[in-house]
Amino acid sequence: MSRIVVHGLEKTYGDARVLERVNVTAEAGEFLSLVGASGCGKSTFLRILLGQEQQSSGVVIVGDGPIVPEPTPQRGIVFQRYSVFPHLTAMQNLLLVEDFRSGGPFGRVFGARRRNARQEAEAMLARVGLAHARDLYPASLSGGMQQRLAIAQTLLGRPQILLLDEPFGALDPGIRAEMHDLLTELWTEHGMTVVMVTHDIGEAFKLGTRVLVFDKVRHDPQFPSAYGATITYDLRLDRKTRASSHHLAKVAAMVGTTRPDKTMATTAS
Amino acid sequence: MSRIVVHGLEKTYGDARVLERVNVTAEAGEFLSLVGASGCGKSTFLRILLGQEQQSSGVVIVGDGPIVPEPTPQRGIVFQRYSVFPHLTAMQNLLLVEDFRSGGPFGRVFGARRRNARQEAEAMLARVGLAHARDLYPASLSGGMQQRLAIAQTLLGRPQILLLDEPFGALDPGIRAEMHDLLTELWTEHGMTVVMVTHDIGEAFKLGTRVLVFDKVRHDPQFPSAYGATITYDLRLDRKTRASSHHLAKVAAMVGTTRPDKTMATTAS
Amino acid sequence: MLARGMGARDEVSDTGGEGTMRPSLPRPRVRLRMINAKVSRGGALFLGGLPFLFVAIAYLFASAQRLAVNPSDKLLPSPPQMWSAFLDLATVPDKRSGDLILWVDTYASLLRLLAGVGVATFAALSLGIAIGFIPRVRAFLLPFVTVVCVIPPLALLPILFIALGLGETAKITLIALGVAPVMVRDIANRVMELPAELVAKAQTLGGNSWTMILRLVLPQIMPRLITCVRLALGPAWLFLIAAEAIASTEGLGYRIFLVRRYLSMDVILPYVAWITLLAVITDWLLVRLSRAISPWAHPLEAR
Amino acid sequence: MLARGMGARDEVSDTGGEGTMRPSLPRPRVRLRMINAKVSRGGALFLGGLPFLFVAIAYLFASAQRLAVNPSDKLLPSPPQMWSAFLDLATVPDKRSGDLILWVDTYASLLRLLAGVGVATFAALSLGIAIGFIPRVRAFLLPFVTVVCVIPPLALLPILFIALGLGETAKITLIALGVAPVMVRDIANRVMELPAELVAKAQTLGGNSWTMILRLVLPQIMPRLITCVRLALGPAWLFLIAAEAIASTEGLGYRIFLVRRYLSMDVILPYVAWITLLAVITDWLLVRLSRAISPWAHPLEAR
Amino acid sequence: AAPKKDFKICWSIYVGWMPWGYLSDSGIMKKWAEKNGINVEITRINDYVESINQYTAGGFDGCSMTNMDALSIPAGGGVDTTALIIGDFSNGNDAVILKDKAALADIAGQKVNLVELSVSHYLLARALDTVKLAEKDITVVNTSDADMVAAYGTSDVTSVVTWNPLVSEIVAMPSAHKVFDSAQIPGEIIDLMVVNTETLKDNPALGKALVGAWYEVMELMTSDTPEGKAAKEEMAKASGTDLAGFDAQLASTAMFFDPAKAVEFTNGTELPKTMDLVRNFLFSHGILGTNATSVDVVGMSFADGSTLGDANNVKLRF
Ligand SMILES: Nc1ncnc2c1ncn2[C@@H]1O[C@H](COP(=O)(O)OP(=O)(O)OP(=O)(O)O)[C@@H](O)[C@H]1O
Ligand SMILES: Nc1ncnc2c1ncn2[C@@H]1O[C@H](COP(=O)(O)OP(=O)(O)OP(=O)(O)O)[C@@H](O)[C@H]1O
Ligand SMILES: [Mg+2]
Ligand SMILES: [Mg+2]
Repeated sequence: MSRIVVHGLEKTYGDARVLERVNVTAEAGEFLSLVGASGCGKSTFLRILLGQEQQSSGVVIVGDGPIVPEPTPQRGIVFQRYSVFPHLTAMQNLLLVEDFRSGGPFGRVFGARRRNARQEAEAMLARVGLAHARDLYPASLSGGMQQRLAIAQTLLGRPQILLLDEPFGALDPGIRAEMHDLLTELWTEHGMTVVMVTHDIGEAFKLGTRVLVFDKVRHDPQFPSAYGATITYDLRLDRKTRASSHHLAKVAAMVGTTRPDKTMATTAS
Repeated sequence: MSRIVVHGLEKTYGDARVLERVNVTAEAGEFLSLVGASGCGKSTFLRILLGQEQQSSGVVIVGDGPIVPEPTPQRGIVFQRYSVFPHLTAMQNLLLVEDFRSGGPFGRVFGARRRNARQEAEAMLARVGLAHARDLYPASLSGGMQQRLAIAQTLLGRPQILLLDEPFGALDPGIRAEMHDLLTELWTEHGMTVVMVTHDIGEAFKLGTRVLVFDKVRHDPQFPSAYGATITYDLRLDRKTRASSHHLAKVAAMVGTTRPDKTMATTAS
Repeated sequence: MLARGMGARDEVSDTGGEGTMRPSLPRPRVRLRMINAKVSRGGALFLGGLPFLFVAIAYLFASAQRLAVNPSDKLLPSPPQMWSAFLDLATVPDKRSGDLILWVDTYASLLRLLAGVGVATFAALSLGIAIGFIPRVRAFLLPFVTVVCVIPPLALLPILFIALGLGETAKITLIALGVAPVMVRDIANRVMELPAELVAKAQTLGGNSWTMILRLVLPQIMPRLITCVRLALGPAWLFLIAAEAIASTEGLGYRIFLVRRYLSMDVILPYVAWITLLAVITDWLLVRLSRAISPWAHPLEAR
Repeated sequence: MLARGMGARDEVSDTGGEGTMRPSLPRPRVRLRMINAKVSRGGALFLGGLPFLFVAIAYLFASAQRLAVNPSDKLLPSPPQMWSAFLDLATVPDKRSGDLILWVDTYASLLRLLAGVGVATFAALSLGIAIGFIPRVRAFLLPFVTVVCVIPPLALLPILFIALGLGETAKITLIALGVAPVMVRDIANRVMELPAELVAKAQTLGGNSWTMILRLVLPQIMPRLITCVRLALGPAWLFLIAAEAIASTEGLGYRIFLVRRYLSMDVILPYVAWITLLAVITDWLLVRLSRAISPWAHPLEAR
Repeated sequence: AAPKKDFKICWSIYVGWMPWGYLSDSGIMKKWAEKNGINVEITRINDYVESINQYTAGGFDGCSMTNMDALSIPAGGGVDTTALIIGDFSNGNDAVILKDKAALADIAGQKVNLVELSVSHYLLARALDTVKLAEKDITVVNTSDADMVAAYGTSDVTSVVTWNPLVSEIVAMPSAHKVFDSAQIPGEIIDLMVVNTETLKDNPALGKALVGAWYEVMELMTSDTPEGKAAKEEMAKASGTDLAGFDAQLASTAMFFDPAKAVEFTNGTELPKTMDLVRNFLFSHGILGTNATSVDVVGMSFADGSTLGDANNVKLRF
């Protein structure tokens, strides 16, 4: 139902090819960690899965059929640049989820349903550590707080497919760990399919059931944007590989070694 | 000259107290790493040092006298939400630095000076791995690329005091390491004072000469915003402490353990 | 370029106690960059009053000069002349109808203005959002609105009056037609400028076109709509005056038009001042409204 | 609510070869949410044409009906009547002056319009930026501009004449005074909306008030300024016509007012259409200009 | 047109038409309408041109206008129009005024501000004839009547042609010299109440009611009673002046207070001659309809049954 099949995906912007020959199949319930050099096209890939942008060619199947080329409640997203609704307080941002879900003519739920939604929202606010910021507008929240709010909002939507673009980048280690727990919990509970972009290889291995590396295989030094990135490494994690520092080091070494205008050799930090 | 003295700093927004009794003295050439829970006021502290916001009370001395309450070229900043000028291409964004510096009536430099600026900008673009994106507008850059551009721009400005707010959060490990090198290089070269906020404790220890932890010491469960955060830990790093995993674990444990609506114990990931 | 002595905000007393927003030490006497030098409340009042003062003085001077040459000059009457004419209109019942002319005029005009701008605002809101948000409606209506926007309504007055009669409908329609197209285009532009991410996100949360309009577009566009109305009020008064000049028996514009033939500036100028006062009050009320409806768009601490 | 058959963009051929932008498999026949259903070029042309078609048909119908009752009815002339009247004005030299009236009128009006809008644009740019960017100038001028914005310029015409005479200066001034205040306020608003971070950053890079205006504010405000001019053109035509109605010997507005004296809608309507055409062309040119000057504000792939 | 009961008449402010406002306000119209079993609604339209346009477009059954405008707008527009009441002719109400010059001949080479194609324009043409000048010897600047007084105050303006009450406003200024006025072409600028011929034919009651009410007011105005004075005072007030000012304007207006005088004027031989002058003026300025190929396109008929112009297209009847 929430299976994702991508075949021969290609994405170009004008002359520049960003993605090419991307093939990947994810079964329902998988947790894909995407890593890759900055600017290689990970966000673009997520935007295509979201339906916000359309592939230039190739097939994308989500669930039972070709992807609906628009965002739907089936797929939830946390953007790289945290985006919450600036005209609503933290609490209202979360209540909005139930309001939208109801689809009623007033775009708002009432009575018992609203009370339930409020309780749920309160609980979620507490879980992401924003209970005290309930009535603040996003403009008064710190970067990390906005990001947590965005995550909470998306999780409340209970999508079958969850798309996360560097969701924990702006969080301190303590809260990040809590958010990891929260995400894992909801993922086991609801069995959704997760696609997460991250730059933290440890995080990729800790949370994912599979780690995908995006990178360029072909290269034209004259015209760096002639070729796009594709999936160069696809590692299924079980309990053993997850713990293996060998794999971790391997992936870490892969990331950031094929920048188009690479001038020096790098190692992972 | 680029000394920073903060004494009894306090910052409130309406009723909410964000920072209180912050005291810190940094000699010229120090590299301060700031860590602390999300939403505790690190960005606010940087904004005050920048002069974009004013403290509610307390003294801030930068260089020889009280801080000029407006941003000046003396202090450079990289914002948490990467901000480059959307109407300029990557290259133009960098050239703008020399144009502004010249302060001429046309806001632009000409002739040999422009050629020099262009060379310098080219070099900087290559160093942050954006040479191929020279002529793209920020809207066409990925998150990480925009962030690198913002860093490059700020570094080109050669400030005496460099304020960095989670500058490397959106970068992949490879590029992040390169940027670490770049920053360290420029820092040793120009001897500027750096204040960097980060959530990566490793990074804080790797780059800083001193690690500061922001946290709340007083706490009112009824009204969490009654008390603000202050500096709870101030660690000077020499070659020995820098390597000490004991200190690192200690700081990691401190961060994220005093969230106002804390419900569970956390450990650093 | 800077008025000296205006940078005096650093002279705050240094007695500010604990918890006050003021710094507890005197601020350095620095000269801030022009764009950062904030203006105190008193300074703002003083500076803001200057241009008015200047105009007033220029008027008094010119008026005195003209009246010295020709004591019955009508173009620039002296303030007492204007005041007495205004007082007459405001307090002395008209001989024929027994009405207090100023108030009758004001009431009639404000009603028309309210109706006209109300209709235009409603059109701007509904059409603007539809055009800005729904590509098909945009394809359907934007070219038409763009073209209508540039047709000078005054040129089509005869058709308008014949189609709608000479009554209130025609006047209100003229005002609405006069200001609506610009408002529609402006709102449509703003809706199109809404961040694509927010719209995508709303859809992933289950928003459909209608609920997104209700919960996302409408509240976000509200402050702009109010600004739009504020900007439209100027042209709206213009159209009101034009409409009243053609056919009506009361109204501020009617009165101005009536006495314009006789160059009765002693009536026209107070009327213009009165219109200005009414408009400024409306403007102020709209700003308050915007703050009340959309507190998020007006952060406490402005830059 | 959706026009059936308009969602046909999924019927692209599936022969698209390598490297083409089209998907190589036929897209699913899904019914997209209204806000996402894009309109093809042809569809846009068709939909956009509909309202015009509708108005044209309504006109033809009403005109035919009136002409059936009174064959020399002047209110809604038939298209051939209008065409011949228009052609006369465009190609037959005037008996009295020997001029080709249409072109003389157009030239005179466009010149005035250009001058008036040019002055207003310049004022909007300089004052708008100063008010929006420099708090002291804001305190000094914003109240005044706000008040001036709502003074109906037509009411003050007599004073304007006496001060400036009846010549071109007065007309250009009327146009400029009519459209500038709204533009100034709009630009000032936009400047105030510039992200505070960008301004702070520019200062850390050594920007002073002047260079920031040149390199940050001006280019960022440019697309808005052009939009502003586009929105102002409607009112500008209005003021042009009003100005030309007052005292002139040629101009599009002059002609319209002149022939209004004998209800020559067969001249007025083509003139209005001509004005509309000129305005639409100007609008289109301005959009092109905006794309040329500020490519960053018009990304290739619109949402 | 089928017989109907409700009629709409419009008028605009001018000294000769002020009685229309009075007879509507005072109830005289209502009285006469009821007497004839109909309703008549009288509307004042501030803008003279707009009132004629509204009448021509069919929005009103009757309207006050001058003989020239009656010929050019409704008649030229194919609306068969009957001059029901000839109220007065201008006898000094319209004038050519020069600034700092005392002789009409000095107008040569000047810019003349006037409402183009109005009776002022006609007056100017007639005035120029008397000093052997032609329109090409001067430059006509179209100036809106609402701004005429203000325009005269500017230094650009050296000569104007206009009507009352603007004439008296302008002449009151020290520099102004009246060099020609309508008293020198008496009977050529005629103020009428015109009604749609067809409506009138099908509803004679309308004519009776209007004429009855009009002449009742005429009688009232000439009577030396307090009521008469009050009536004139109200008209004065409505036209924005006082009794003295109104009387001054009346003095330069040849009102036909006596219906017999009006009939005599209508039957006179001068009227066709005047109308011939008028239609030639209109034709030469291209106002007799855009498809007018000769002065004869629009026909006029007179009280004695004679016609002028196309007898098959009679659109203006006296
Ligand atoms: N304009 C404002 N009005 C009210 N409260 C504000 C405002 N700006 C910031 N705050 C509050 O100040 C606190 C500190 O914000 P700040 O952005 O400095 O946090 P931070 O330490 O940078 O967090 P993060 O690591 O998430 O970026 C937050 O709790 C926030 O809610
Ligand atoms: N609208 C656009 N026009 C042209 N190029 C674009 C556009 N959007 C993205 N790109 C290009 O596509 C490439 C991939 O961008 P994307 O945002 O997907 O990278 P990313 O992998 O998410 O990087 P990061 O880790 O830095 O977020 C970049 O090189 C960028 O320049
Ligand atoms: Mg990305
Ligand atoms: Mg922060």
